Amino acid sequence: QEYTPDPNAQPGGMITVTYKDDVATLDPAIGYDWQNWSMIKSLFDGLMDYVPGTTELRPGLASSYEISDDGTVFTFTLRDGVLFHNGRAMTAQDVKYSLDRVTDPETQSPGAGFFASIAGYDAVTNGEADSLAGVEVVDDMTVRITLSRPDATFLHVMALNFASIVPKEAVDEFGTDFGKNPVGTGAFKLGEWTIGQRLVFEKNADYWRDGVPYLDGVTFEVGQEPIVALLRLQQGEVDVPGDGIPPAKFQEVMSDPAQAARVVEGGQLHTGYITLNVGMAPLDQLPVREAINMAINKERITQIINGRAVPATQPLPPTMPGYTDGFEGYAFDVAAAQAKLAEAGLADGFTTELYVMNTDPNPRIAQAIQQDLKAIGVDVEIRSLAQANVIEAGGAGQAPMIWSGGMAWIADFPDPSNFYGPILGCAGAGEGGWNWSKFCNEDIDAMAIAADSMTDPAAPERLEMWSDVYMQVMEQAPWVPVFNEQRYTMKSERMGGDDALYVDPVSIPVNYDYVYVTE
Amino acid sequence: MMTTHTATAPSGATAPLLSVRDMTVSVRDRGVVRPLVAGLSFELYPGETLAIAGESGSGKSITSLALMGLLPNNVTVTSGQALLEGVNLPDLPEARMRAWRGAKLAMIFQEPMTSLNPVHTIGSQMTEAIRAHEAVSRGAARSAAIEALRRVRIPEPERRMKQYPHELSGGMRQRVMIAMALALRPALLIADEPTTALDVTVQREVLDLLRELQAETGTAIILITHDMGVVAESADRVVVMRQGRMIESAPVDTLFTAPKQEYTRALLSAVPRLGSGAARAKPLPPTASVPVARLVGAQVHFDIGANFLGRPTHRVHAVEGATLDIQPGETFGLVGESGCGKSTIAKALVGLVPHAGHVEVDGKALGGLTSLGRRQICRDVQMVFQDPMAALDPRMTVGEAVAEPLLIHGIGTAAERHARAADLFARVGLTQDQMTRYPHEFSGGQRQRICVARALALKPKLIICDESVSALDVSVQAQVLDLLEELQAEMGVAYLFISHDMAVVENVVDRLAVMYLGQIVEMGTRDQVFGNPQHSYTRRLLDAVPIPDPQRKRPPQAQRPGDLPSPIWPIGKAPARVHLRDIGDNHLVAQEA
Amino acid sequence: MRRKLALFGLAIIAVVLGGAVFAPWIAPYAPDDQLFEGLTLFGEPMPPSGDFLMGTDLLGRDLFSRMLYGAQTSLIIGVVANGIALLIGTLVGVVAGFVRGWVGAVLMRFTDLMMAFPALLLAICLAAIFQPSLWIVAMVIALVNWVQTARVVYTETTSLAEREFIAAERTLGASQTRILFRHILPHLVPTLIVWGTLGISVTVLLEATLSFLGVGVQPPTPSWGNIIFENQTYFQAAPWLVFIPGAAILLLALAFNLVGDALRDVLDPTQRGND
Amino acid sequence: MAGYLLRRLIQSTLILLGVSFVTFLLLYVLPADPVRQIAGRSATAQTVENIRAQLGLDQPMLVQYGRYLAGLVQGDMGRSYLQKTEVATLIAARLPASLLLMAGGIACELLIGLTLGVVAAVFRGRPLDQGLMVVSFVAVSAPQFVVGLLLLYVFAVQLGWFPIGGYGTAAHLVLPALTLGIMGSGWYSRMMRSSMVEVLRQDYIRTARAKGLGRARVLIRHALPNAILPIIAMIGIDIGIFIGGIVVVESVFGWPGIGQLAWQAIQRVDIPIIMGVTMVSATAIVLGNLLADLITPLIDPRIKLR
Ligand SMILES: Nc1ncnc2c1ncn2[C@@H]1O[C@H](COP(=O)(O)OP(=O)(O)OP(=O)(O)O)[C@@H](O)[C@H]1O
Ligand SMILES: Nc1ncnc2c1ncn2[C@@H]1O[C@H](COP(=O)(O)OP(=O)(O)OP(=O)(O)O)[C@@H](O)[C@H]1O
Ligand SMILES: [Mg+2]
Ligand SMILES: [Mg+2]
Repeated sequence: QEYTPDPNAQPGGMITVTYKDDVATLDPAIGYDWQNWSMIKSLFDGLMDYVPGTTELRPGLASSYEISDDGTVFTFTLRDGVLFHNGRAMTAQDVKYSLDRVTDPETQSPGAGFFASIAGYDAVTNGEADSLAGVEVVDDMTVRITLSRPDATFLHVMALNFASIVPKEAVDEFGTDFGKNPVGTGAFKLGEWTIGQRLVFEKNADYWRDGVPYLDGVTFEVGQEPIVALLRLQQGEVDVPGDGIPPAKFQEVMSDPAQAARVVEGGQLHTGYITLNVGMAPLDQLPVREAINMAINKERITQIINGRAVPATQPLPPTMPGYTDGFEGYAFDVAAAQAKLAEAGLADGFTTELYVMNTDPNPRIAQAIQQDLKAIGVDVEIRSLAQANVIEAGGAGQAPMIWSGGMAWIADFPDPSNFYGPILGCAGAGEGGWNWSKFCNEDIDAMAIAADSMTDPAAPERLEMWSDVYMQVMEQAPWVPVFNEQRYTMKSERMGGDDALYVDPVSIPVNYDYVYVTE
Repeated sequence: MMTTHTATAPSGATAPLLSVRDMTVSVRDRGVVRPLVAGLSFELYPGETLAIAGESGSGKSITSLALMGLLPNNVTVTSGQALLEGVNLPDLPEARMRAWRGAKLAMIFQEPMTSLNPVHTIGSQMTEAIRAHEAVSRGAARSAAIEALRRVRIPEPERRMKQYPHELSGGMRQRVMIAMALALRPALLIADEPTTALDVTVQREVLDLLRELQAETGTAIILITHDMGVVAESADRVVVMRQGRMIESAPVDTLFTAPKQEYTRALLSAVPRLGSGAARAKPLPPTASVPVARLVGAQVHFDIGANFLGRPTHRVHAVEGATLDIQPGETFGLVGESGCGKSTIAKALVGLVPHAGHVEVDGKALGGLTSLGRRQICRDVQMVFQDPMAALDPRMTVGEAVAEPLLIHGIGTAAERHARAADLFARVGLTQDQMTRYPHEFSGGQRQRICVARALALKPKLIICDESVSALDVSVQAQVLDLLEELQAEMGVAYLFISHDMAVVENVVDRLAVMYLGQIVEMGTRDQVFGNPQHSYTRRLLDAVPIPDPQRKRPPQAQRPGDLPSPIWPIGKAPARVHLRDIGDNHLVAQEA
Repeated sequence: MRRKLALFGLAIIAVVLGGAVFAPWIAPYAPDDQLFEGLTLFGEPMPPSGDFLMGTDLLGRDLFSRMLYGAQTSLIIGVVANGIALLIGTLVGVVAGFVRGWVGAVLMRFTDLMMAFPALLLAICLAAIFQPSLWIVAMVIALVNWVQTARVVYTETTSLAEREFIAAERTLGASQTRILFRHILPHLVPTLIVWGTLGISVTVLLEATLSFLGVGVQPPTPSWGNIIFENQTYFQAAPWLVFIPGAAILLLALAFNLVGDALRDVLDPTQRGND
Repeated sequence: MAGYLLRRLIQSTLILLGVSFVTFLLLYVLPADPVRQIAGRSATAQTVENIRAQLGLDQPMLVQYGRYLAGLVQGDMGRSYLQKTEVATLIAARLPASLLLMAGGIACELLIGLTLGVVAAVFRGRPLDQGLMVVSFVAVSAPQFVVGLLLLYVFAVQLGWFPIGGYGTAAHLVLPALTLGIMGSGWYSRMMRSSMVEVLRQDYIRTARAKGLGRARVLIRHALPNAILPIIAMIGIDIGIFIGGIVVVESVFGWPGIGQLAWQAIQRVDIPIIMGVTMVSATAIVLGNLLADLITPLIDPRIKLR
């Protein structure tokens, strides 16, 4: 289970990574953008961690853990000699503090909900308690966490950034500005942060994992247009363009063997889908939703994004445990789709709206969808809006259809449950929830809860159940799963390390702790 | 200057400084080459003054610009020569011409108000001219400039150097222009209508100055003017131009005593002469029960400056307690130097400025009128502005402009209005086919006649002529004045005639008032005021009038101290009101301290 | 020469207008038809060729057809919205500059307020509050873009109002409206031509910015501006997608300028040939 | 002078107050809920309400506005909803870059625009004039993103004269400032041309030539200051126009200005940041106008501040 680092790896060197958007915060309780996600991962550690380049769990700050038979009590033994960047040794108190902090309503953490299974969570949310009753400090090196219900994904939750361990004194010192002055236990510590320009991570010499990181530091330059970042990469100024290869340059790069050789391709836990609002006529009729599912030409949509995706058949991406192999989904079949519409009494089609976030390539994908639906007589009006407006419309249940791109679901952790709860389950179907199709099926919900109540996340029966859950969901067709995006990371010539590190499913674009430079 | 040269002929011994030989200047207009000045020849000797006189548009300015090499792009010297010290100016390459400009030949332009750059100080504009030609230090140039300013008798030249053009009066600006032109002691100075824009007293000063400086430096001067009085006073020889050709050239005495050409004779006879007014006397119209216009203690103030609350700090007492009335059919004159408030009274009468005190037109008080009443007043009083070009909308044909008052007041159908406009055109001596042209296609005199026609359209009871003839050359001026008189005889309109040209005023008015700093200082019939001027200011005005007779050259007038007294007072303070005393027969005179 | 240029301008306007009006008959394809043969196997757009006169766009649509239909949108934005903005600006500026007193003061303070607004933000908010559609976008652009015109017109009007011929009109008894429309407005024409014609490009591009921000004309409705914006990162890979609509905007603005100059020559007899 | 300044400052404050109110109102009615952005996907209704109450977003609009104003008066622009950082800190970190870019942009557009305008005026009616007219239309019609990338590609990547984006030295400023200035230069060249044509007709230009001054001196010293007067007022207006362009230019060149901040904030309804950026840019515009008005009398002594 432990990872064997690359024997050729050599320490030293700095790399430069670029991003278009500024880094909002490095507070692990707050940060939820895909760009600061991996940065936070390198600055902080949680009790659990993943084997680099894989979706396999491994212990992090916990040297070991025990799970009670009923799966509700987790006892973590902490590693010895783990130091925060400020030099203080980490203890069990810090673990309790960190979990209390992330669930405290004052913190306004967008990840608080992940901890809902810890006993006492509701009391904290309601303001009745200021500390999670389920988290107990047994001794300095032992923490016991009690759940109010079994939660198969709990170890994954403990590997989330939100579960990172932070030192209380640093949080107290900086208060809300902790996000700009992060102090953790990670492989890197924040050196310099010039707002709007760059962040410099420095190697944490006292890192508790021996031998890593290799790099002396990482410079993140923000505010860089992807196309310019690529130009700079070609000039040797940048090592990894964080936003990937811009579509306008993709062919150019891929048709040049020298450059194409430096592109690493891999899967990622992503599904792009269309939500069909089951509460709005005529989408409330199953045949209509099926018809729409059959009408979408997924091959062509993947073509539009330079083929950097594979057509999807179900909510789960293929690399996710619980993925139903061999499921064909709704095949592209215009005639069948028309027949379905006729079955619903809508042979002449109808008019509806498709909401989409306004950043490329999403409006283009929306137009492709529009064209496909037009072929079966469904007239779609596109509403291309800012992210916030789309989310608002989706939450309020006003949007008949939403293309998820841009705001899409990249899994928080590699577990099938992650694609259900808030986006397909009843929990998210209420006013303002993120279940934009407003799909709520009590039976499926019950099955999902049952699956999650199993203790071993990887148990075949559990994965079987999840597979069933998504199959049943697909029968109801509240979504049109369109494609699963592939990751293409480009790197400079001098970058070394296993390819898997460049398409690390949890550390995007690069697992900074394990890559190295060759010069 | 009479000391150095005889007025009859230049001495044959010296070579001419400038000799223009058969010069033709042409314009290229839409591919057609048309001469503006044709076959011009004259000679100018050092220290001599040559006057170029002639009607507007006869090519006077073009000639001077040709000499300076400053012709507009589409205008060129097409044949002939202009030799300055033996060098043909039109052949001179631009670079050498530039070196000569300012140093060898300098020019004073027609408009002192606009000829100085508003954004630079007097000092920098003067030193710049000096340093452009003489390799001297900044300090040396500065002292030379101050010296030049002192020579044109600008008081406190050091301080003026730091001032901007707008801070100086018109007369002072003209003197600065002269100082600038003379600072480099050019051999030739061209003065293009250097005094047209100035009132008589200032005009007098400027002419005196030119003469004096010429005596000092021996500069030759070309003086361009349409004022024969100025010609008579200042020139040694005269060139008369008409329609681009020189029609006569003679020593000044000869020209005035024995003009050869018909046109020259006409020009001379048209010159209004002070003292000739009595000859044209007509009886005073009877005093009517309702005067067409009456002012009683009228005041017009303008607030200027602002403190931090936006409240004004100073007030211009432009008109301070004026009392006068104008009888139907009478011509009432208003004279006084620039800025004394003449135009302001006129504007008060037509409601262009708010006033205090009592102002009535045709028995109706102007204050508190409804808009309908205001429009009625507009039918009764019309105004002919000083600058006809500025008073006409450049984007409207003149026919429309003349018919416009009728349209505004909803008189007649379109056809009737057109007929009436055509009739008016005929009345002012213009043809019907000119009605579709735009103002810029007319000469100054024609434009002024168009304005008169427009004023007549509504058959008003009173027409205000604000400096309406000042800018016109004498022949045209005479035409306009005749026209006004004719119309008065015919329609019985009254005129309020505003001018600083005393000779003209004497010729046309029945009664007049003399204004000084917003107040009337003397008022009476023409004979009373001209025959028996009482107030010192009236006398000074009369003295300043140039006499179109080269035999009667006057000694320079006594210099006035530098600054004019100002009508601007801080808020709360006001000038003392003068008190008018009747010295008999309604001849009112202010008491002087 | 000037007349020839003006005719050239008119011809361009006629072509654009004709293209817009007759788009359904001229366009070889539907503007939103994502043709299968319009993309290469790798999903790249096709360069101009016999099949696709101006090439295809990223979705495989025929650019020529989109340009024709886009002309409709762009004319509405560049001519109608821009025209309305010009009209509002002129009215506000002229009234504020001419009618002094509180009306003028209120108008000018309002203009100052509008000017202090980052126009783009205002446009975004307005367009997000109303559901974006072509006419809403046109309205928003008109509401945002009049401010500068108002300022400039205001300054010019105040100096015009001081001119003597205006005083002369007053003494004739001319009403305020008559002076305003008959005597002041014609003098503003040269300025308005400059602002109006340059404004064409600016508004067409502003519409594109709004589309880009998701508050403009909604896809797949084409407009010259949003064709540029959709494809601007491809200016190297597929230059025709950027430079053809760019040239179209430029030509349209230039054409209006040429016609405007000729118009001014007609309206302004004094300046003829002068400038 | 002091009185004038005071009066103008009071006026400006009122304008800023108006801007803040209108912006606040617009953001209030905007159909997007910042709380959902903050709370994240897995939040319960309870959490959402908690956050709403914490931020005071459950209050009536006027109360919220009042609070905002009260904070603003004390120099507190609030904290970003999503970044949790003080808006003042975020803006302060980025404002200098934006101001620098804006200054550079204005310098470029004036430099290019005025030069082209003067040249066109001098050669009015000739082919060069016509050519420059086309150039100015090209400048106005060119999309900034493309212009920026083109410049970057040619001068930074191909020729290597300038760095490929970034911030810090004067060399970094050139291309972004140029990109920002190109559009404005089209406007300025048109305006400068007409202004210059007018000035070249004036008598004092003839006077200057009659003094024997060189052509360049006449143009630069005598014509330019007069012709530039009507243009100065435009610079104030310009700042407002730039705020839009700056987003694009900053992103192309990786310039750390407030444009990027604003753009991200708008995407995610981070109201405190939007308000902050709006207020800062409105202040810049108002100050720009004031500055223009203060500069005018320095150039033209006839103009008195009133
Ligand atoms: N740039 C030009 N293009 C065409 N015609 C011109 C130009 N400048 C002057 N003219 C014409 O040349 C003639 C002579 O003009 P000029 O200015 O020399 O007259 P002037 O004798 O000085 O008259 P005034 O007394 O009114 O100043 C006029 O008919 C005028 O219309
Ligand atoms: N709108 C105004 N604001 C401030 N001061 C003014 C205004 N109009 C006129 N004045 C001042 O009022 C005084 C009288 O001006 P007015 O125009 O009546 O003089 P004038 O006798 O007609 O002079 P001129 O012979 O030069 O025409 C002058 O000092 C002038 O500067
Ligand atoms: Mg002349
Ligand atoms: Mg006057």
